[in-house]
Amino acid sequence: MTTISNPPLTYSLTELMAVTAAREIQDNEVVFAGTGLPMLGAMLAQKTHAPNCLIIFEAGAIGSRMRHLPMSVGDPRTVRGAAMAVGLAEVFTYMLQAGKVDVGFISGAQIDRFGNINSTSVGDYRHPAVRFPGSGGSCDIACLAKRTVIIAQHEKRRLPEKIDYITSPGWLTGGESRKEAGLIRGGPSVVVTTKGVLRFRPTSHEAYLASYHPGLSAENVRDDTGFTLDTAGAFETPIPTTEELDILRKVVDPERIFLK
Amino acid sequence: MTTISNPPLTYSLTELMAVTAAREIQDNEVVFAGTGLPMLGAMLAQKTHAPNCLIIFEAGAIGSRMRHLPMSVGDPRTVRGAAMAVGLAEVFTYMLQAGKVDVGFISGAQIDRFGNINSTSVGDYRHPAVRFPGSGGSCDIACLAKRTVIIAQHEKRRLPEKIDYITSPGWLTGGESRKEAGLIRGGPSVVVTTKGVLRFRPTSHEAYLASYHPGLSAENVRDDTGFTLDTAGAFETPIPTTEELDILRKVVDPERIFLK
Amino acid sequence: MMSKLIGLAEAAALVPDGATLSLGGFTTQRHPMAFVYELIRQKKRDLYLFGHSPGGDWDILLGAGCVKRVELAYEADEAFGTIGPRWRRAVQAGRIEWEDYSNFGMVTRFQAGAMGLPFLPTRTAFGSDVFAKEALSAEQRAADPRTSQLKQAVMESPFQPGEKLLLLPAIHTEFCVLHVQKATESGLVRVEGQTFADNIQALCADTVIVTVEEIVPEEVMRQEPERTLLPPFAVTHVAHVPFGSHPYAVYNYYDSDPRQLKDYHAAAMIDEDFQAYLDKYVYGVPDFEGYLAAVGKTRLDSLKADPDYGYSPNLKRRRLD
Amino acid sequence: MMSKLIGLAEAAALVPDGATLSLGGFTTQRHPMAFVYELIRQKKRDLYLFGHSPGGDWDILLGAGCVKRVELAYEADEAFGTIGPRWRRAVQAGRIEWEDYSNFGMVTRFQAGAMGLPFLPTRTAFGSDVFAKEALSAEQRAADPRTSQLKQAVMESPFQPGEKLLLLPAIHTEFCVLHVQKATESGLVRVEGQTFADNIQALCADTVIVTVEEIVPEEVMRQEPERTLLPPFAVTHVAHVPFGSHPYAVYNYYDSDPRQLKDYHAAAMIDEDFQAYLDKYVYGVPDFEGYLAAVGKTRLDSLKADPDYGYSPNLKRRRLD
Repeated sequence: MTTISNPPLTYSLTELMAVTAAREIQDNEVVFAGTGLPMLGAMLAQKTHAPNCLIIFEAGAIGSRMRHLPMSVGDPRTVRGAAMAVGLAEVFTYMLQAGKVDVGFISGAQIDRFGNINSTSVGDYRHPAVRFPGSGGSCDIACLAKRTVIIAQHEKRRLPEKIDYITSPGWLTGGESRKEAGLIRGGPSVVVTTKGVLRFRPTSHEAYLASYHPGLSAENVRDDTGFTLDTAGAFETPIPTTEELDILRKVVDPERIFLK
Repeated sequence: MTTISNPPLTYSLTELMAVTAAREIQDNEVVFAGTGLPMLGAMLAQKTHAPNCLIIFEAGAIGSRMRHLPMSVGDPRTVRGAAMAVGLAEVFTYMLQAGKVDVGFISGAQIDRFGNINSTSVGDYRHPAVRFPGSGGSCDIACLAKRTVIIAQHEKRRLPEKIDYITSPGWLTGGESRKEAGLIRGGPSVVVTTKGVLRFRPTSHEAYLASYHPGLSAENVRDDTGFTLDTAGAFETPIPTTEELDILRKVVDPERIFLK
Repeated sequence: MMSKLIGLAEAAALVPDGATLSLGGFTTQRHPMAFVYELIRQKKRDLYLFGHSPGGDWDILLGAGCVKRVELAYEADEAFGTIGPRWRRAVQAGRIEWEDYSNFGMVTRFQAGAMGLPFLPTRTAFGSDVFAKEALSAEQRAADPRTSQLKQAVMESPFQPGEKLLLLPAIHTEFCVLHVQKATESGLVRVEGQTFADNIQALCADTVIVTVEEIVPEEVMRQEPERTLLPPFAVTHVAHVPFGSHPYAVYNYYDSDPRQLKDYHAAAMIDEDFQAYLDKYVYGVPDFEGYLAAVGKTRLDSLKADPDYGYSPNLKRRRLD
Repeated sequence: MMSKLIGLAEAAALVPDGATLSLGGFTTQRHPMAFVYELIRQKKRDLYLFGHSPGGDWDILLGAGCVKRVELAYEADEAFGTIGPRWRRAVQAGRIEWEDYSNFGMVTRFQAGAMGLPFLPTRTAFGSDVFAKEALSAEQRAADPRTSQLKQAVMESPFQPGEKLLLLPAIHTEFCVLHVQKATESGLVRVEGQTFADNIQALCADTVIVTVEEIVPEEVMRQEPERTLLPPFAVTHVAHVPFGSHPYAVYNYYDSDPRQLKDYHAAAMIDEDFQAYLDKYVYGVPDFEGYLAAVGKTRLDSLKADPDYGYSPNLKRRRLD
C-alpha cells in the first residue's frame, strides 16, 4: 500500500485515484461503470458533487443506488433499489449504441499513447504468453460512449510504444483515424494512472501528462512511460478533500473491498 | 342472419364457420389469432379438442386463457391470466419470424385463387375508390406463420381473377413463386368462406373447393366465385357437433358479440 | 430528484406545427386521448404521424385537420369500428399523404431507431404490395427530410448465400406521447399488461411526454425495477391525467367505452356530424375535465375495472340500443 | 397442463458429447452450477460453448476437460478472481479453441438467433483487434458447421451513404441451460433482477433446461404475466435445484460465497490442486446434495439473502483470513 502524506491529509494512492476518477463525472451524466475503481468513483460522485448522475451497468442495472459496493457488474447489489432492471441487450443497444452514455470507464493491461487498450493477451494473439479475460464490454464502451475514462497501472511495460492487441479502441493512430475506422462518436478523454493523469491533444489525439501525483515529478512519470510523453505544463494532481475521503471511507467502501 | 337447419341441429352460418375454423387447430399448436371469427375459433378449439394450443396476439398477450371474448387483439381481456405479456416487437421477432407460430388467421376484402389477400384498398392504390385499414399484422402472419387459415366473405367480386393489391402474400402466382420471392416458409392451407371451404393443390398451389356448406351445392359455390374453381371431389362441410355449439354459445360468446 | 410533472395544455403546447410524432397504445387500449384532444383544441397543423396500429387517436386527429402525412400499418378500432372513418375519407379524398408498411415493418423501424441503428433487417413482406408499391413518390420523399429517403432496401445475407433480407429504415421523431398506468414524479414509468411498442417508440423520440393514470412514490417503483418500462433519461415530462385514454381501455383501470365509440363511429361517417362531435367534446369544452363532464360520471363509473379482471366484466359491449 | 419437471442427472444426460451449449447468468450470478457439476461428473467431452461474460461455470467445465471450443467476450469472476485460471492456462497451453468477440457482439449474435435472423448489424468494434483479428482459422471454420463460416461481415447502410455497420452472425445452439429464481411445473419462468442475456440465449436453442430455486403455482405466475421471461414453448425441461448456482449469487435467494470462490481460485492456479478440488466437490460426491453437504449447512445459511436487500448485507467478502 502506497500512502501519500500531504499535511494535514493522509490518503492512499487508491483513494487519490478514486477521487480523481469521480471528479471526471458531471452531475446529470449517464455513467457506464465497471468493477473496482470505477465503482468507487461513480458511487463517490453520486454521493458528492453529482447526485443526479445515472449509474448503469452492462449486466442490466439502470439508475443504481447502491447501499453496498458490488463485487461485479452482475452483483445483486447493483439492482436492489435501481430505477430499472433489464439485460445486456437493452443496455448495449438502447443506451450505449443509441448514444445515451456520457462517460464510460475502462481499464486494461496495456495502453498506448492514443489511449488504445489491451485486455486480451500479451504475445502472439493465437499463441499468447499471457491470456487475460478478454473484452467483456470494454470494446463496446470504448467504441460507443461519448467519452471514456481509462484507469491504468503506470509501468513502462504497461504503457508501451505499441500494444499487442487493441481490445478497446482509443484514438487509434490519432488524427481522424478513429472516425475513418467507422466509429461514430467518443474516444478517451483521460487516463487516471497510478502515477498521474494523462489527457489527449485536441487534433493529434496524442496523450500528454496533465498532472503527476503528489510526491512525484513530471520527470518521474515520463521515465516510467514506454512512449514519448509530453510533460510541458503538467501540474500536481489536486488532492482529495476531507469530505471526499470521509464519504469514500465511511459510505462508499467501509468494508475496504477496493480501498487500500 | 342465415340459419341452417340440419335436423336435429340448428346453427347459424357464423357458428358453422367458427367450428370449421376451430377444427383447423391441432392440440399443442401455437395459434396467432385476430379479432372476430379467429378468436371464436381459437377459443372454441382451446375449450374442446385442443386444450393445450397456445393462443398468442400480436399486441403482446402470449398463452391467453380468456374468460371473456375480446373486442380487439389489444384488449385487456387477452392479457389477464395469460402466460406472458410483452409487446409487438417480441411477438413478431421471437415468435413469428423465428418460426414458432404454427397457424395464423387472416382475412381481407379480396382473395384470389392463390390465397393472396387484399385488405388495403380497392382501385388505384394511390387514389383508391375504397380504402381499408391496411395490413396490420396480416402481411407478417401471411409471410411467416407455418401455415395460414383465411376467413372470407364468398362473393364473386371478393374472389376475383386478380386482386387490386396484395396485402398478405399467399402462394403468389403458384408453383415455386412464393419461395422465389424470398419467403422462407408458410403459405395458406385453407380458406373458410361463407359458402364453403377451399384448399390448395400441393404443387400448383391453386385453390380448389374442398367442401360446400350444407344447403348449397358445388355448382352454387363455383357460380359465386370470380376465378375458375375446381369443384371435383367436393363434399358437404361437416356440421357442428352439439358439444361444439354448446360451448360456442354458452362459454365462448354468451354475449353474442361475434355470433349471429 | 427533479420533478418532471407538467400540465396537459402546457405539454401539448410544446408540439409545434409540422412536428414528427408517435402516439402510444394499440387500436383500442392506452392511447393518450386527453393529449390528442388538447392537440386538436390548440389547432396543431401539418403533423407527421408514425405508428403501427393506431385507432381513433389518429382518426380524430386527422379528421380535425391536424395531420399532413402518416406512416402506418393499420387504422381502425377493430370490433368497435372496423375502419377509421376519417382515415378512409381522407385517403379517398386525397386529403392526406401516407405510406403503408406492415405492423412488423413499422415496429422494426421503431426498434432500429431505439437501438441507434440506421435500419434493421426482417424476413417479412416479400411478395406483397406492401413491399412492391409505394404510396409516397420519390419526389415527395426527396422534398421532405421528415420521411426516409427510401421506403426500404433489400440485401443478401453474407452468411447464408441466396438468403434475402428486407432492410427497413429507422424512425426518429421529435415527440412521442404515451399513456400508461403508473409513473413517479421523477419520470419512472410502469406499464401493466401488454407493452405494445411504447418503449421503442419512446426511445426514438427527442421529447417523451407520458400521461398517466396514477402517480406513485419513487420507492414503490424502485422496489420492482423489473417493471420499469424506460430508462429515466428517456422520459421528459409526466402529466397526471386520470381517464386520459377514454374512450379506450387502460388495463387494471377502466374498460373501453362502447357507447362513446359507437357515437364516434356514427358521427365520423358524416362530415357535419363529425364537426358536431368535435364541437361537443373538444372545442366546446375548455379542457379534459370538461370532456369528462360531457361524457358523464355515471358512464365513467360503469367502465371502472373490476380488480379481479382488470376490465369491466359485465360491461355491455354490443347491441347497445 | 403437462409437467416439464425432470431430475438433474437425467437432464444432463440429454447433452451428448460434441453438443453446442450456452449457459445463463453473468460472471458472478445465476450460473446453472449444479448442472455444470453434473456435466463434469458425467464426463462430457468436446462441448462447444457460446457466451458473453461467463465466470467459473465455464472455468471449471473447461478445466475438467469437457470443452473443445468457445466463443466469448470475457471469462473471469470480476473482483472474486480477475481471470479464470483454467481459461488462462488452457489458452496459453493451446488446449482449447476459441474466438473473441465483445460482450455487445456476443449479445447481438444471440439476439439475431432469437429474432430468427441470420445476422444483426451493430456499430461496435471498428478499429479494434476484436474486429481485425481472428483466433479461429478459415480452415477451422470451414471444417466445422458448429461455428459460423464467417466471424463477421461489414456493409454500408443503404439509407445513410458512407455509414458502416458490422454484421454479426446469429448463434444457434442445441442446448441452453439457465438457472432462475422461479418457475412453474409447466415451464413458465420468472427472473428477479437483471435478466442478463438469458432470454435471447434460450430463444436460440433447440432444447432449454431451466434449473430453478423455487417451483411456484401456475396461478401465481399468471397473475403477473409481465414478469414471465420466456414464451411457454421455449422451455423444454424444469429441474428444481435450490442453491443451484452456488458459489454464485441468486438475487433474493442467496449471495455469492466468497470463501468458496477464494478456494476455487487458489486451487485452479495449480493443476494438482484443481484436481483435488474436482475430487472433493464433483467426482467425490454422488450428486448436488452431496456437493451442498461438502460445502456445509453453516456456510450456506450464512449466504441466505436478507429480504430487505436481496443479498446478505453483512457477508464478509474480503480479507477472509
